[in-house]
Amino acid sequence: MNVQSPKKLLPKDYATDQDVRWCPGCGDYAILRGVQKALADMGADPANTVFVSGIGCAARFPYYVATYGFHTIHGRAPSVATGVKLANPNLTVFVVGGDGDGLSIGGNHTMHAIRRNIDINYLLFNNEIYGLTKGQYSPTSRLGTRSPSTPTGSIDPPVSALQFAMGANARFIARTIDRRQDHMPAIVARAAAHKGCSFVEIIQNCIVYNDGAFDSFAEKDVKDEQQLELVHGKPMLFGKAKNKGIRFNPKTMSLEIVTIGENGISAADIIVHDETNRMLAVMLCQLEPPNFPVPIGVIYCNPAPQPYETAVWAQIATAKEKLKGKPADLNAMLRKGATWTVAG
Amino acid sequence: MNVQSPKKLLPKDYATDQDVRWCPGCGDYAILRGVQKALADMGADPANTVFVSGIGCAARFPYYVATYGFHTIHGRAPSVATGVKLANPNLTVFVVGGDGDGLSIGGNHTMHAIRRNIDINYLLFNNEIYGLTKGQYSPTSRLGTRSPSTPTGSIDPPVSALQFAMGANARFIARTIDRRQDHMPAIVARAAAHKGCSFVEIIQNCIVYNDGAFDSFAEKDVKDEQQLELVHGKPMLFGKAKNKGIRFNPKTMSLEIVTIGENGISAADIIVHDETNRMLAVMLCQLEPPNFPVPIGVIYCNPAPQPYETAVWAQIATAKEKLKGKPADLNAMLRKGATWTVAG
Amino acid sequence: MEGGTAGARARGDRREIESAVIRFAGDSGDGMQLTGTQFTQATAIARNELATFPDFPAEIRAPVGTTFGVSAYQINFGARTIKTAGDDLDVLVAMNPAALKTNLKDVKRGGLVIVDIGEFTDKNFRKVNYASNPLEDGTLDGYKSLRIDMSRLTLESVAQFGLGQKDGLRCKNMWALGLIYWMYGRDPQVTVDWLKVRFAKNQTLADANIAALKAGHAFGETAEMPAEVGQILVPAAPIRPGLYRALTGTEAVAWGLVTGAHLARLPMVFAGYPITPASALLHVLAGLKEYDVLTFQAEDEIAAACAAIGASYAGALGVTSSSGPGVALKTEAIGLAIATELPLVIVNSQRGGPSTGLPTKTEQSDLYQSVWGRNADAPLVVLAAHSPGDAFEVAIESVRIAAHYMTPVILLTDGYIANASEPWQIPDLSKLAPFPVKFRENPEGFHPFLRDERLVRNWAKPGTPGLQHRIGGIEKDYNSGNISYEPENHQKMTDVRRNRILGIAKDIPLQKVEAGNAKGRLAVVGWGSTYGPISRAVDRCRADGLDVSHIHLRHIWPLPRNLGDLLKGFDQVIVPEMNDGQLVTLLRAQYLVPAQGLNKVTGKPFKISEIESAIRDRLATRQAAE
Amino acid sequence: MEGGTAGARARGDRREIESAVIRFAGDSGDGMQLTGTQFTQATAIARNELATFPDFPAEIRAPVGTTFGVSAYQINFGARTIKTAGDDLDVLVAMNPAALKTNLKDVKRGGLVIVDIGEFTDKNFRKVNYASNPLEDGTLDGYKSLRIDMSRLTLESVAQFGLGQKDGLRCKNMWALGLIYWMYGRDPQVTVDWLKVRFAKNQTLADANIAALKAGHAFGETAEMPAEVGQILVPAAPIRPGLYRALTGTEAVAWGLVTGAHLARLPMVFAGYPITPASALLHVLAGLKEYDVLTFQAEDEIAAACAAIGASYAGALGVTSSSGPGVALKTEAIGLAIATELPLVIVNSQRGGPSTGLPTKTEQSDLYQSVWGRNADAPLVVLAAHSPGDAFEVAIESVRIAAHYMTPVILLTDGYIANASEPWQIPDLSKLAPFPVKFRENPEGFHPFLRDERLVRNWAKPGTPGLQHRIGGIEKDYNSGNISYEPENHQKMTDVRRNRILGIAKDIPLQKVEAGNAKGRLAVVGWGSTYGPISRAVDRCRADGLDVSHIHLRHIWPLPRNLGDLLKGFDQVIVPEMNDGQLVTLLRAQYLVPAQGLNKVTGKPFKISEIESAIRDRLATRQAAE
Ligand SMILES: Cc1ncc(C[n+]2csc(CCOP(=O)(O)OP(=O)(O)O)c2C)c(N)n1
Ligand SMILES: Cc1ncc(C[n+]2csc(CCOP(=O)(O)OP(=O)(O)O)c2C)c(N)n1
Ligand code: SF4
Ligand code: SF4
Ligand SMILES: [Mg+2]
Ligand SMILES: [Mg+2]
Repeated sequence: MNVQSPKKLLPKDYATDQDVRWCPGCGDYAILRGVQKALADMGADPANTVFVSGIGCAARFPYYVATYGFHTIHGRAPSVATGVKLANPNLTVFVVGGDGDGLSIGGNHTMHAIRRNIDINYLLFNNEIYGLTKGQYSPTSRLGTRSPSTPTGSIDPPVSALQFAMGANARFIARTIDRRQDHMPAIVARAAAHKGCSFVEIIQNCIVYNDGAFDSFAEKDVKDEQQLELVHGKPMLFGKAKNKGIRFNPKTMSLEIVTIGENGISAADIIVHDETNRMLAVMLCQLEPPNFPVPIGVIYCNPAPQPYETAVWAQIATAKEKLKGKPADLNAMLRKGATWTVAG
Repeated sequence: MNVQSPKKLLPKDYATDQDVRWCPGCGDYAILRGVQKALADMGADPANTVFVSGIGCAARFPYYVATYGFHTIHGRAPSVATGVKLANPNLTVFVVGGDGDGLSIGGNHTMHAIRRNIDINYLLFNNEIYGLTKGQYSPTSRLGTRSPSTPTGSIDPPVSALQFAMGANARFIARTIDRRQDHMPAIVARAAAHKGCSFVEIIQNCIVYNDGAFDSFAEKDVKDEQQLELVHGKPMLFGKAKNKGIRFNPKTMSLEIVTIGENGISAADIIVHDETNRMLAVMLCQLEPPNFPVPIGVIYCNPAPQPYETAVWAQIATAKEKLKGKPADLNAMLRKGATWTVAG
Repeated sequence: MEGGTAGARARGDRREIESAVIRFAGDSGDGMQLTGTQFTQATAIARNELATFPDFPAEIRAPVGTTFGVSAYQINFGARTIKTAGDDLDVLVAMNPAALKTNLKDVKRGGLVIVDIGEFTDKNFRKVNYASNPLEDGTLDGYKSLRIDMSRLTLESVAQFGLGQKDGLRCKNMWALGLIYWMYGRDPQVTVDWLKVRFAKNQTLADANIAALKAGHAFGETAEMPAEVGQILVPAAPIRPGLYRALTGTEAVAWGLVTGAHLARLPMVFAGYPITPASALLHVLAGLKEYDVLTFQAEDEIAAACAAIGASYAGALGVTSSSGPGVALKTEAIGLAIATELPLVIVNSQRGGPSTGLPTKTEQSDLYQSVWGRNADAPLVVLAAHSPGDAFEVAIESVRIAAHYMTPVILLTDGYIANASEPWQIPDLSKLAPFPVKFRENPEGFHPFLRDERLVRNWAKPGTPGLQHRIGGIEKDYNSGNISYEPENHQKMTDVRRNRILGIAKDIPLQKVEAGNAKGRLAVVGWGSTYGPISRAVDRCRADGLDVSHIHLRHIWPLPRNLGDLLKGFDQVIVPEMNDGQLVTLLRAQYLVPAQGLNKVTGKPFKISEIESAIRDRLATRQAAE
Repeated sequence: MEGGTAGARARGDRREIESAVIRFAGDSGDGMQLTGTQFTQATAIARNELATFPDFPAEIRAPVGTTFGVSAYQINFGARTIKTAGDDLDVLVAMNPAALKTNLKDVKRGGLVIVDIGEFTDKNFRKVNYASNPLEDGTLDGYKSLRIDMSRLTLESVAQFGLGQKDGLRCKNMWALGLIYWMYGRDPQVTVDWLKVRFAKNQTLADANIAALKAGHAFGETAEMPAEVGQILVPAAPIRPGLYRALTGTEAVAWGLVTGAHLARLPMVFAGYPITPASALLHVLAGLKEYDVLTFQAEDEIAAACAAIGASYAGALGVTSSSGPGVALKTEAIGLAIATELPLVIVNSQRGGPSTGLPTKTEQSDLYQSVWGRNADAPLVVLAAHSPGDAFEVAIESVRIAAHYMTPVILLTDGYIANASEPWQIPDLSKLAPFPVKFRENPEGFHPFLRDERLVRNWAKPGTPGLQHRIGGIEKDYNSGNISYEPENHQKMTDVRRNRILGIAKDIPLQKVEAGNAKGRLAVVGWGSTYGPISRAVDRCRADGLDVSHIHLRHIWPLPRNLGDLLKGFDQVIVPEMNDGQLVTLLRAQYLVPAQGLNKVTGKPFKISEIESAIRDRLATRQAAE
């Protein structure tokens, strides 16, 4: 990553002159703010930063960020981003897309970008609905969702973005929330700093077609009780009084909520978050409301020795060693293998 | 499922008159045998059974099974099968495909069939290579695989079929091996009996392009030591002397190998396999050679109250209740909502 | 004149005119689509002929007051046959400066502009880059205008219900509708009834909206209106008696498919993936479960097409739908349906392209894709609907052909047809002749590619004892249906695939001439939603004695048997299309007629005048040259 | 006669003939492709002109001895220009009954059949449904035959190396090759050298194969051969002096792309997904990393196309490749490249369809898909290569056009060209003029859709300071590159997209006539791999004094400027295609010339005789009618 910019830019320096065309009150505005702040905090060089998106409300994002940007086609942003990053590994590449874009039509590319571990930063705006096409249910919509295409309620169990990413062998997963401006920039910056594919689910309210879907945990007044803010090396405590915590129950092999001071529970019983523990990450991904607080923060971070594109370029470099520093000779390419001369 | 056939059929009754066109020695022959045996054991009614496949060597399978069959296009078999099952839920529907078919081009459909929980039985023949197109590496090929498209070795970490399926919220996953004719039929039958999407990885040797890839655990002489045969309610023991076992280490939150009688380990330390424990299943999927024996058998089975197509048809039935048993009146359909009469 | 006020004369208090074109335009939050729909309904009940053109913004909800957030609904209604939504506006209702800015250019000189001056604020001017107040800076010179503070008057009318300012202002559209009802002598009762149903769960909102509607109406009656506004009468048209409803193209296709499936005695499995403007078809069908319709929202278009194919294999009628980019994704799957000879209906609601293009705008640029857009020699059937009413019939025909010829059928509509609504005389479906499909049941001598004299293979569905068979995308032996790599067999199968489709031409009507003679100086050949403007333009020219005929194709492939001869009977052929020239290519290639394109690619339907002047040009040039 | 023995006369011991056609056919495990390649090599060194046709079975390794497991390699070589692999066989080498059964029909009457009688066993007859021994039941009546127990002789020749029976028999192909080398007076040394390299890691195998080769050769020298077999001389052709190699179409495209990218001064990112017969291009390029080629095996064709587009956006040359079904999947992505005006080369190695069709057989049925197979008005450039040597040039031209006109270019080859190999005079690339791309660097006045006089937009790559910009698939404002839903702008952009592509016609050569006059009675218009048979057929007819010309298109879209006039200069135009009539549609639509198709869809190339007789028919019919 090569993001140092000569002069210190402010979040507003990452805004374009284009009218922002989301519905008033859409959670995307907050995410735009959070990401612009992250870029400023990281000192991202706009000339070396690229936002690639698919199609959807979320996917309009690149138009509003004063870096390079490519608004592609539905579901294919990870593939386009892969091409960008392969061609020029010096660029910092973000992918932005909705839950439909990234997990419905684009699920396969998301999966392969993750398992291939190419160094792109996937920001998945999950509003659990198709916004742009006016409100059909999405693969993350909860069972029973009534929508224009499911007038009597959806019947297919949703996919969990983060469990899916773990199944695809992710090495960096995180979650944040549109309303958590205090939380989002750091998470986005962590994702960008991670070498390899990073996958960040950003909970986003669609005020028009799925308003309030996340209020039970995302709203200010409930967040202390309903969000589990994970920090590496810190115990998993939550609640206003920070007296509730997560404990591992080896019998059921699952996580459970305990209260410090009750039933003999002490601080020592609470799991200390370890970003590098894959099993723990899988379990954390399974914590869902209403029974559990929603984990946010960096859930898993375990970089591979090198991301995909580094290995690709290393193979090219190795091949070039044959040339011993000389430029490639195309004539030699054509003359490899058996040739014969027809005399004049 | 409706598979009872009036007269008892033998495995050979499930063979067609077509020449089998796999390479001599291909693991697919063994799988064909195993599946035909499973069909006979289940008493599957050929007229009510459908095999749907994509493209690949594995995908030739339907031509050789004397049921209904549809050899479709690369990667799309789960989608075609979904249509078949939706149209006629009484059919027993199998999907057959290779690792490329199911996890490369078709990964998304595989994922959605699984999470949607439609009652199809996915048999994924994993030979960790593209057979039909002559040996390119696949998404399950191990790092460093040299193939025509990766002459200096593959550099993208593979995806694990079963971990992927778990990430997609599978409710039935299992694994068996081409060479385990004693094991395969029962697993296939279990998958067929499961209501909802069942996903079975079948380890398959491609004698031409990836010969021996699985010998380290699949060959007869090593199987006792290198395969962990899971049976619900039975302790996870393996080894010739059945004295090795799998224990859970709560500190690292991971599974480890122990030997009964050594270091104070007793039978009580060994995990008893519980098919319904999701966390356990996730951990079992992560056991890989050479450090662990390869788990085979039904790893996870936890049926939902109803598969997808049942819910679909239930909604239709509910809608029909409006008709109170009368046939649908199309004239009424056209006359719903505001109408007006222009008098003569 | 279509969309004109020709023939206006006074009758009683009301000025009588033959037809009028009105456009309601406002912010997407202003409810213009509802307003338009209501006015359409009331107008239909008043027995005018009519056509409509809803025009949505691309954004879900753009920021209030911006030009790109303007939503509009246009209606053309008259005392005689109406075939288009009208070229130019007699009346524009502009609920804010953005609506004025984006729509004023379409108002005819001397037309009436009605504005809500409550929204004409400096802040709103800035949002649309109006340097000064357009009501005062001469922008409206040459137009009549009615400037009313609808915002304030609406708030006053609903004050009693204790709504907040925001909710109160939401009733503004009803106030405006009331006023227009007054102008055109419409009975507001239809809207009152509708509001009661719509807000059945919120009495206050129902009451407030009704109050606003009545207030607008009353304003017309009581306020001192400028003389030139006054009340207008568009007399009833000579409409055939019967039961009517408003019909959109989307409903028409949905109901046509359901009807076709019933006539074929097939259950229907509809698999789609949302995309503008096709999604609405999925929505409508999702609500028709009791009619043996199973709907499935797939993870993408490929899965949708494949699920539909799987359903057809299993003995249902598989249907899938999308618009251009989505149909592109289905291409490979359609090839499978062609190779396996399975029925499949693919509805393409065309939109502006290429790529994401202009998703909310109309275009008819997927003809190439439909006829030729596949790898290999892969013939199928292409049909096009020209209006909502026509779409109902074409959908039935699509099902008939797909099911009886074991072939994919692409049914082309477009964003305009999908959204437009027209009054429709509701047919009595019990009078339609069924065309039941006969599945193969006899195992004797069966193989899956056994054909009848039309070259159509037999359809055997899984579950049938004794008919177990395997099909797939690899070439099949003509005589056994097994895989075959034999050279001669491949030629034979290619011939069969081609000839089976071409043979359908024997089973479709000869091409008729919509208007004009079957021979002559100029034929205007159209397809799809250009029907309205072509038809009116040809009528007008013929009324002036010009020798021009209108031919409109429903069957794009195979083409009607007589089409070549028909076209050769004309000195000139022009082909108006909302694309860069696609049908014209097909006709030239097929018949070697020197057909010329008349192309418009703006995301908007043709104006009558555009086609009319092209006709006059061609005839004049030719005359001059002769 | 091409593929004939006309001109045979005795010279010394050897019978001299002008040309010969030999086919090696055997089980896929028999190594027939290697045998053919080696013979080709030796023949080229002997200075014959030649062309080849490898024909693989669809299965990887079908069970031994089955007809569907037969693999064949055909070579036509001569003392004069050779343009096809030959119509009928002079010699068939059939290593087993299956090979005899599937190939005998192609041997000319009186031709020579060489069989390994060691494989002519009852068991093997049963596998191919031979009721009796074809060597004895009259099947070979009318052919010369040479019946040798090659299996036994091979085993004897390698006995000393202690190989097992199975490995020993693997050397059979070398034994057969030795015999053929003897027949045609080839020097086996080239194969000896090659075997040493190939089996460098296994000396025993190298020695055994060399021994078998030599034994076969010696058998010819020492055994009593029937007189009619004897030794044959095909004299050297008048070949231009220089350095040569064997070139397959796949290598040609790979090296042409690399060369083009170097001339454009662009790094290349090639993203593909395996599919027959396109995969080989990925394989070759994967081995060229040191030439600034990055290869990427994507998860599917869509991802591959999109990655290539992303690479082009980032300033590399994005290339993707597939065959028909895979290109179908790329359709939507290609639309994005069109809308965003990015360079992209799409190589389509065509194969038999529809759907999975005949994957290992050749066909040229993706012309429709290439020219018209997209939603919306979506013009791009289509080029076709007609032989391996030509493919090298066309690949360079594809890169030049893509990079300099910011457009996707589809390069069509087919299974035949991809696999066929021909001797190729290796060019000196240092003599080619580079055509470096200039990226935009100046931020002054920049926007991404600024255009030059050719309507080509400027290319600014991420990483360039000050040129940050956003592009996408939505319609763009002509003047700013920002999103625009303006009707008139959409028309303008549609015009620009069309005219930019049509304008390329100014920058390509005028269409030349390959053979014959520029006006006349009959033009045979071809494209792609039909070049050989058309060329020979036209030559033969012209030699007989017939007035026929050969026109062969490299530029399918846009078409060369003069093509219309050229075609209008002929009384008749026929268009031979290995499809059901695709280019013919394009030509008829464009020029209204009454071109007629000559179509063959069998998965096999045209025979010269097929085209020749069509030419004679046309000229005769017309004559009769005149
Ligand atoms: C190929 C294709 N299929 C379908 C669409 C229509 N489409 C656009 S966005 C979208 C889904 C939007 O949902 P999501 O990705 O969750 O984004 P959101 O709008 O909710 O931010 C769909 C189905 C399209 N543009 N292209
Ligand atoms: C759309 C499309 N892309 C690519 C191919 C070529 N293709 C056929 S099978 C295959 C992969 C085979 O691998 P796998 O699925 O693992 O099956 P196997 O042959 O190993 O059993 C590929 C790439 C195709 N037929 N269609
Ligand atoms: S529809 Fe929903 S997601 Fe889209 S812009 Fe509006 S509020 Fe945001
Ligand atoms: S290539 Fe491999 S997988 Fe395919 S048939 Fe041969 S051995 Fe089996
Ligand atoms: Mg969404
Ligand atoms: Mg495989």
